Amino acid sequence: MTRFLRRLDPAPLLLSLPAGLILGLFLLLPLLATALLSFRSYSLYTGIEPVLELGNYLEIFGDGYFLEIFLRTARIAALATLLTILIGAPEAIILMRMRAPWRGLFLLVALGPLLISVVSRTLGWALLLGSTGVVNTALMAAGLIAEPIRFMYTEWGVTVALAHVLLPFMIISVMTVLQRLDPQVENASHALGAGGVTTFRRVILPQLLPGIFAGSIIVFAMAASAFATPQIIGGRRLKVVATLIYDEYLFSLNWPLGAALALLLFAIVIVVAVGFNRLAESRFARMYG
Amino acid sequence: MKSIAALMASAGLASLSALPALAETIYIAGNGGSQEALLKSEIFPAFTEATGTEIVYSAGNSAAVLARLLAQQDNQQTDIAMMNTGPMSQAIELGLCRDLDISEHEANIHDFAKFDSGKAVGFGVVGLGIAYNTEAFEENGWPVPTSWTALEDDTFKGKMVFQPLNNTNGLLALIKIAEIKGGGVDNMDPGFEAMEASIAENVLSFEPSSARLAEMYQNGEVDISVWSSTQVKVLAEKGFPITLSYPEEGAMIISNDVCAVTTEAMKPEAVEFINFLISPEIQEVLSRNLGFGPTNKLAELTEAEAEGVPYGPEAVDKLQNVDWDVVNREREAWDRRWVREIER
Amino acid sequence: MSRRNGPWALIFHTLFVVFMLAPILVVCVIAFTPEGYLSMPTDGLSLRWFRALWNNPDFVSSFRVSLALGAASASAAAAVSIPAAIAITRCDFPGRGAFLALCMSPLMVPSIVLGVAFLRFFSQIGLSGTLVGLTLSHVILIVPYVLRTIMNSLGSLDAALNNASASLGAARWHTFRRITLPLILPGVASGWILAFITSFDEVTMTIFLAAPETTTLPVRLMLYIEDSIDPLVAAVSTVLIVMALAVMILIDRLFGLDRILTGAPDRDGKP
Amino acid sequence: MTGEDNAAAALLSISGLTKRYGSTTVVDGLALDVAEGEFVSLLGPSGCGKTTTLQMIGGFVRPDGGRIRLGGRDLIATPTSKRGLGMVFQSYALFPHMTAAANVAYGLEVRRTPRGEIAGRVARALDLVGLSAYGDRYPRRMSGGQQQRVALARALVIEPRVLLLDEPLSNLDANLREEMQTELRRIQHRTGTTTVLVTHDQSEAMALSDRIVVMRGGRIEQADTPERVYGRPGNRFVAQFLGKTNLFAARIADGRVSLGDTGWQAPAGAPDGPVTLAVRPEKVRLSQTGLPGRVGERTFQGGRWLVEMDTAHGLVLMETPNYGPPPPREGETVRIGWQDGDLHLLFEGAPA
Repeated sequence: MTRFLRRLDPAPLLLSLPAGLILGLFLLLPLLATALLSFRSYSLYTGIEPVLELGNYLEIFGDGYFLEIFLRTARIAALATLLTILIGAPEAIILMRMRAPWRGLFLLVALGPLLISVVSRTLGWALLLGSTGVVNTALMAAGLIAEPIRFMYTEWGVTVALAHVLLPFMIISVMTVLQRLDPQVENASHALGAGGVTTFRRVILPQLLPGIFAGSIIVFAMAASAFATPQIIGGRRLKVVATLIYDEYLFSLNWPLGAALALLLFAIVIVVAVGFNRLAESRFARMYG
Repeated sequence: MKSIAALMASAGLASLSALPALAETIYIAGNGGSQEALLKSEIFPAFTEATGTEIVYSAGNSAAVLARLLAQQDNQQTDIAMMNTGPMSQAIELGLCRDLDISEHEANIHDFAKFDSGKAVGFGVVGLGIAYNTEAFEENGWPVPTSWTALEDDTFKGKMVFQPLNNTNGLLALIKIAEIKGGGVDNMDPGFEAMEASIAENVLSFEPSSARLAEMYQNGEVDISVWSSTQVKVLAEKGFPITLSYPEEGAMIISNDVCAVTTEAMKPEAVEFINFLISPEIQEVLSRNLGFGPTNKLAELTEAEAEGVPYGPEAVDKLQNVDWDVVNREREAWDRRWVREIER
Repeated sequence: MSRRNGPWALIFHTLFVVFMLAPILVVCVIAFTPEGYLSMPTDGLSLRWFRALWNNPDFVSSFRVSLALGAASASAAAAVSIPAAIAITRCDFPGRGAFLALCMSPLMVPSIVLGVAFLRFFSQIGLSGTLVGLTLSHVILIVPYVLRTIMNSLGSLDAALNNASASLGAARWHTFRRITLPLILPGVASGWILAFITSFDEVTMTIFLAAPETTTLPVRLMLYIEDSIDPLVAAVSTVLIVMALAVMILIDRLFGLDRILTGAPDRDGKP
Repeated sequence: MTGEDNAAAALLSISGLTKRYGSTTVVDGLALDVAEGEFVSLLGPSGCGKTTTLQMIGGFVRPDGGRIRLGGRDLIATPTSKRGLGMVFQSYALFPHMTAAANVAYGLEVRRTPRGEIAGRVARALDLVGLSAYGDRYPRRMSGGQQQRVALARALVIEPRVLLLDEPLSNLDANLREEMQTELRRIQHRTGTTTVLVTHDQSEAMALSDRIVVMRGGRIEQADTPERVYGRPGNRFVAQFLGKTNLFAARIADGRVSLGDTGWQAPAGAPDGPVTLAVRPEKVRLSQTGLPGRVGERTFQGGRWLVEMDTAHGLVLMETPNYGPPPPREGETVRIGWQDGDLHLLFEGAPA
């Protein structure tokens, strides 16, 4: 025993202690407490009762209301992910093909918004696309539309704003892969007789897939749990899981139900991320093993 | 601001300002928007100048205020809560408010502003009806909404806001609709049915924030909503073509109430502030700026100022009240039903 | 990619730039409206909303809270992450993988889940609404970012440097102070900045935790927007955007923005 | 316009080829004809324009002037994908997401070769480079040499009219490189594919090529068979770039070249003035009557010795096979000489 202890280097233990303590105490403990809370019951006049039951989960699964919100959240997240792929992947390629100083400049345009508060960026969309926003006013002034296009409080509105907010992550993810690519590979394809379209489809795209996959996992997870953007654009008319949790916690005060919703959201995000990851690994492992 | 300080001095509040300045801070939770703006720009500075007490205000609608009080119950950080009667009676029932000494003004306070428990007091009443954009109605040749049933008219599809059930405006309107359809607080089914069948279809957004609703009017996103006299007055005074129709089936009354919150260290300054708030002078300030019907009999308004304001017991009596005990008992169930069936 | 962008690519790129910038620019333009409501300034620009902002004690104090919170949590996160990063990259100890997973796990937990978890936890241990509680929650949120940047810069250090220092007779602490720390300092600095920005902009978790006096700027803005969207929020956002731009330029000068954001190990993209 | 006739005979004909980047001219009016089946190397230091030339032939860089013709067809107007050239890249540029066989098959698939035919041709191509057993391997799991072979098979399977090799062996270690040189030569002989190789490695160029084109500053310095380029370098640059060489500053006067007290008959028509004499180290021999020199550093290189000698005309390098008696020791004074035929005259100023 003493020999074992003598052989055990205390340094790593001491070095990892501060971070370990903080994360253990202030991350794991609150999450465990939240898990416990989700099995409590609640009513306005009795408050949170110290029982352990599945009531909240039964309520969530048994109620079409919650199901609809979960489905809507998934739909919005999936569409936002698709949008970021359709916009982000080509743009990443275009950025990589640029020369100095344009590349640096437009990299700033593409990635810089990450440093700007989500609230500000979403506010921009509200100002731009509200029914008296810049776009609607311009379109109506031009006589192209008679009625303002509905954007606020719609799924499309939330989806587009989310895609805008999360695009940088997709671009980063695809660019990271692009940076590792051998530029000659594209030339090789041309030299072998393939045109631009074939080269893109058969050579560039397959190599980008791991980046697109990784980006999709990040974007989907963040879109599914996004709060600020759906709250501002969707309002109360278009609830997603995150805004529902917010309402349960801060308006209805049903913390146990809110906790159950939060844990379900967490679980879904994890399952989708891990599932996607597995899929990606099995698909790309041979290539990069 | 100066004038209020002068008024206070003359209103016998000199005794307050004579107290040793403790530079205590009190925390108030109440509605945002125009009420918050007025409190912060005029009333708080006057009180601070007079007493040395600093005030921190956090805004939220009544439901949010109640939620915050409950959430912080073990470690209460709010000294004063301002809410509508519904949430206020809930707060009292939940023991969130402590006994309130308003003996200074008690004799002059209208009965409708007093609580049986004596734990809260009204500081302004407003009427609830149907607000509409007069210009838009004229342009489109829409009929003036004289009945609550106008909300069911699909002419207004996508042009209407109905405030959600955790907002007193929405709650009272739903009760009224249930009543018209043959129900009432004891039978809300007709109300929910009408809501689901026709009204919800017309609704652009269940917007709880009245400030946000005011903007939606200004943006032209919305032309009709259930709204209160004070909110309409604030917007109309900005020159916006809006008016409030009191439907023929009767308009509803909403009372803005205030209570001193049960805290570990009960600050006397909290009670002082509440008394300050219901003093005639401040009551007049509230009426002039927000269109609150004064709850202090000594508050005097000119005829022009009283325009659209429920001023005096006669005007208030015309407005219909609800049995808050019943409402509060049922409210949780209604809320559930609301979010599931209507606001989804 | 040696090929050039064709005309279609440039059209796509132009649309992309418009898409990315339009919402940001519209905020900045509307902030200068002389009107009392949201409108594009048509006759002249006005600073009235910036004056209103400057005179708004709530936003000003929230700005201070955000600055203090960002600096405190970024520094604390760096303080715990440096030793942790050294332990992970330089030592082989049982549970190393699990420890790394623990440190990175906040990335996996949605902010809203963290928010509700801390809300109850802090109210139970009496930290609710306090700056200490907020700082703790932000440290947890940003540790992964700081740890990753520091680990990257430790990873690019030649491990032989340590051995060289030891062979010259330096104790571990001395080696750390004279060799390792100076060399990873740029990494620590960039991690700190990234953490500060993340903390400064955090809204989803903080909205559950902030008390009136500890309301951060984004939370204040969010709550304000819930109530009303007027030129004042555009002015606040404009200030935030300009600050972000300044930080961006600073980072770009110091480290290269793409390097910080994409985690690319070198400016010219060589791995 | 005399080149026009030659171009007709050549398979690949380049004339006046020019490429500028900003104010730098990278390739400057280059003219070169490559005959069918010929193996030509472009050799030169980095920055000499050899890679740019190859990239212009391949279609990855657009020339600013000149023409490139393949069998009489204008290549510059033809997009890369229609040029029908095979190219092996310095980095191999294998498609990482495809197996070796799929990489080789790619060019055939793009050409819409019938499926049944593809399999056979891929198998033959892999067999040609000795990788029959590796068809289903992904590039990441192959060694550098194997990747190199896949790249070669991929370029050859489309039966290109010209094969372009861009420093194909530079990423391989020394042993493997020699092995691959032999292999490349063997394959080229077997397929008879016209080949243009770019390299900065003189021994590689000499080992592989039918003809070496030495380039500098975007221009051709000399183009000839390896033996002649090495044995009769046209100028000092070529002499020094290909292998080691001894240079002496001499003079021509009255039809005689003189270096110290020694003299030779100058070639007919040689102008009077300074001239550089060049002699390869392996042509330098110990002699009874030659130039006296003091032995300096001796370096043993296994198969041969390199001996430095200090003489009246500067440092002279002698290379002698490791055969027979060892070379003189350091500090000894000896005499060295060479046959007159091994001495070359380079007419361009004094040696540096």
